[in-house]
Amino acid sequence: MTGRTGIEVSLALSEAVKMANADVIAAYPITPQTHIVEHLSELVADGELDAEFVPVESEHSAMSACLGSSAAGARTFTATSSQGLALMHEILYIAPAMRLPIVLAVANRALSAPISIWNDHSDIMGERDTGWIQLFAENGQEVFDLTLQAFRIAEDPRVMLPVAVNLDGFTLSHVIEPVIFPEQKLVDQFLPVYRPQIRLDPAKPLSMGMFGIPEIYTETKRASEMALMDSKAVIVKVWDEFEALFGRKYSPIETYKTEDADTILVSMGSVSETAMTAIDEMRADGKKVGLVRIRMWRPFPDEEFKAAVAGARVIGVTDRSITPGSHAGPVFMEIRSLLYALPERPAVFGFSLGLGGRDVTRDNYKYIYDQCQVLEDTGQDRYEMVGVME
Amino acid sequence: MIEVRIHGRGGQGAVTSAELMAMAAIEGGKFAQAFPSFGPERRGAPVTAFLRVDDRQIRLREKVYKPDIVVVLDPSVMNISRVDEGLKPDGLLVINTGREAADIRKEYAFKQKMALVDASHIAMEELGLPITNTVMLGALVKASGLITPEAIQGPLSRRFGSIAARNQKAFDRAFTEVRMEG
Amino acid sequence: MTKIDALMSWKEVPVGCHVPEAGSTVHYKTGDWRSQRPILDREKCIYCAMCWIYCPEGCYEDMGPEEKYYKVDLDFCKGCGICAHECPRDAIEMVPEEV
Amino acid sequence: MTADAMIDFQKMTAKTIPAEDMLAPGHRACQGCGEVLALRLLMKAVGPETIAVSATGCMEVVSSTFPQSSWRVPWVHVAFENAAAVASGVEAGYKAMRRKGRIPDKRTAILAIAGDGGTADIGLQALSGALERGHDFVYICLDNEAYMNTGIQRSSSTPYGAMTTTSPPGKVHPLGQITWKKNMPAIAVAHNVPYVATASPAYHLDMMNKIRKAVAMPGAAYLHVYAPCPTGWRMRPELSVESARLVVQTQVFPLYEVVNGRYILSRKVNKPKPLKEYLQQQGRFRHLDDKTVAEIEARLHAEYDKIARLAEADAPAEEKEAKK
Repeated sequence: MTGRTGIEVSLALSEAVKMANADVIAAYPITPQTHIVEHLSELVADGELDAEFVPVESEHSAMSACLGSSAAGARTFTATSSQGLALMHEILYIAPAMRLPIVLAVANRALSAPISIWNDHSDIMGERDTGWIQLFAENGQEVFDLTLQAFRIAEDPRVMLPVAVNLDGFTLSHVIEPVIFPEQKLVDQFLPVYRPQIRLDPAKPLSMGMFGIPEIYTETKRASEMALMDSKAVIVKVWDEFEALFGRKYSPIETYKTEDADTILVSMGSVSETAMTAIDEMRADGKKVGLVRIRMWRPFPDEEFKAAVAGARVIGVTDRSITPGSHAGPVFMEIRSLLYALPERPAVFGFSLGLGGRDVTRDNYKYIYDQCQVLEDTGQDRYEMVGVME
Repeated sequence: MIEVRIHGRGGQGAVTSAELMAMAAIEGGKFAQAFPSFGPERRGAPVTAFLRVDDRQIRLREKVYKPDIVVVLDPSVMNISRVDEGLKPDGLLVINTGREAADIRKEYAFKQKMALVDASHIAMEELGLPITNTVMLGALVKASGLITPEAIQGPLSRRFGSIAARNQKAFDRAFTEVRMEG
Repeated sequence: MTKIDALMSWKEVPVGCHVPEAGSTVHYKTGDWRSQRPILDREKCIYCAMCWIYCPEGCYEDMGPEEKYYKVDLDFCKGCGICAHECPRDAIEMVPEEV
Repeated sequence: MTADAMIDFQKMTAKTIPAEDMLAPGHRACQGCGEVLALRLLMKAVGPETIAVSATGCMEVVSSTFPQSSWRVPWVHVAFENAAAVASGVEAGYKAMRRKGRIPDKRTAILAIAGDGGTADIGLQALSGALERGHDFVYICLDNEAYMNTGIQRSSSTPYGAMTTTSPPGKVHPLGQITWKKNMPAIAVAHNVPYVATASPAYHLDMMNKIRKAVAMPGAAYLHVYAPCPTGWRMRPELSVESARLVVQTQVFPLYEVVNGRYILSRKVNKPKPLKEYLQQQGRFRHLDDKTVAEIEARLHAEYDKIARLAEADAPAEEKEAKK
């Protein structure tokens, strides 16, 4: 597949995995991830992708098989959502600690109960601290691009960490929209064959997954934390290279009409597009409002974020999940604590919206803008769940 | 930007028709978006699908609340929901029906323009099945001019393979037989 | 070369905390776990290899067809007594380590 | 067994046991550990062209305290319940890389190794999945009949009447473990895998040949190995091998193979020794009265007879003929 095509975003993601020439895909079906793995199994069945498709019996085993495959030295992919990601939870921590460059697509979905098949970010926020590089896509093109980039980033010898590519379930995963597919030879140039420096190899036996006594555990955690922090510089370099080859630019933090904005809204994922249209409409009404979109959630790009919001008086952070018991969402907490140390800090307010598939609309963002002004004017500090029926 | 909402029942191809339109528009150099009303609906349940077409990049992930066009694949759906809900006053309804326009307007009190075609009849004759999605696309394309009729050929043949020709014929018949009203 | 003790700067921790040196527990001498040691009576020994087979540590060494016996490596012998118990000729005796 | 696998399989004799150990000394297993003995002999039998995947458990902990490893083959541990799934991934990765010409085209044995808890309890789902998918690997259950690594708690593989820290004989419930040992080999057989076998380290050549056969056999194989635990069983450490012998001689743990669904008894025990001989060495059975011991003995003999009948029914015609 090459050139500009109308395609379902899930299928575009699978095509990226095909163009990346993945060796092993171990996956278990869950809505709304299913179209990704269905298409991959078709590509394998038709011989378009020379890979082993391991139809595991659970997501726990999917991630476990991915660790095995990656440790063996194979380029490895899986995808999941929601409860499936939660079932992987235990194993998710182990992949970055063992420096295994697995690529995981998360078609983001709410967590039970009540069971909900629809989109929000509760699933990935539960895995925030697992040590994975976590990137968010806004549209189909980004899903394709980030998936390709994810392999390149993960396998970079300076990184060697797993990468989660987040795409909103249904809201993005099930949409048909234009995606530009590159030539395979350009992809091969960007993403060479994976040749790990260390792997499970009888010719050079090594042991992985050691027993860590207290004398060493702290140091191992520090080492993997620093690897994650240091990955940012490499990711940015990979994005520069990607831009040079494919002409599309990616940044850890992306801005929209923020230059002269006194109020900045913050969002992540596909609803950022709706937010941008809302910004256009508010700008047309004379409001000085801009949008900051977090593409790189982990490692969190502190400096880039501070630079992006410099000069703003008020910041309204939107979360697609909640942190029960804390009066705050995870993105909001991240940002407020980040900005707290600034000598002249803006007011930061938190809003959660779009939980469990509740439609996120332009009106939501206009409301959030208005609320930011009210809260600041009246000196209140209140976290709000937007649109909840009282 | 033109926004379209397609009403049908699970299994009638509402989603497929939105997809085919989006693919045709994208291949014609436009920007488009097609997506279903996401849910666990099974075969037979009323469903909707959405389509947006524009000349520039579409930055919107909301559902379609104020469509320019409503397409009704299955006339029985009109008895259980207001298919014209949110439809812009200068909008268009494209309806699968063998009935007279005046009849429909009287029964459902639609205020907008209507394009009517007996898609079920055409589908039975051309496809041997009461699946009206490709038929209704013929009517939609003619009534809306969203894409050229030629633009559908590529997406149709890729989607339907060996039965693409029959679908193409069904599309063509609806394109010719659609009745404009108002 | 793998470090023998676990005290190290985080910068020295191998990637993934992997251990590149195969079989490196040979640097960890378990012989000091022992409170009794096996003493072989070579007169009785028939070179049947049961001590070599059944030692959980794998610390018996084949001295070859000339010497015709198996020698225990006291660096690793934990003094479990399986060799003595399994010896078909009662050629091995467990004696207490001197206190 | 397919003809090809038969050709590859070279039977090991007392004279051909390799000198090299794939599991180095310096591991931290208890004195007299029968599990590490079984593991050492199994690894010796498979040799260096092997990748081992361990579940969390005694064998993992005693062999891998950073910065040292007892393993002389590439080894990976991920978690408790997923050794079979991790091995599935290793196997799939090897298969893909071999097909794509990135690694030499030769057979590498892939082993998943877990205890009875990691197999019969928490790892059962992952094991079932891997056996059903038919990955070319060998799953080894080292069965010491309780959660020894965490301090001797009962598992579904703990035998009836055994005392553990979570099946203590009390004033109201005097028996200890009140459930019968889960029949894991039968569960493996139900997956229609080409090779299932039981083994005991006391019968070391039988055990070493079974792992070699399991590796040679294409597809998934399951090996259930009896692994005496002096610490957990309240037994003198020098008795590990003897208990591994007695368990077979008393018909408690029959040694058999199931090759492509056909049962073969590896060791006929026509005149079983009294169960008491086996039980009395182990403090975990000390609380049992004679009546209970007799009940247990009757049931275990019946279980043995079932296996023996299956083996007899499956025996080739000429063998049956010869018997007459």
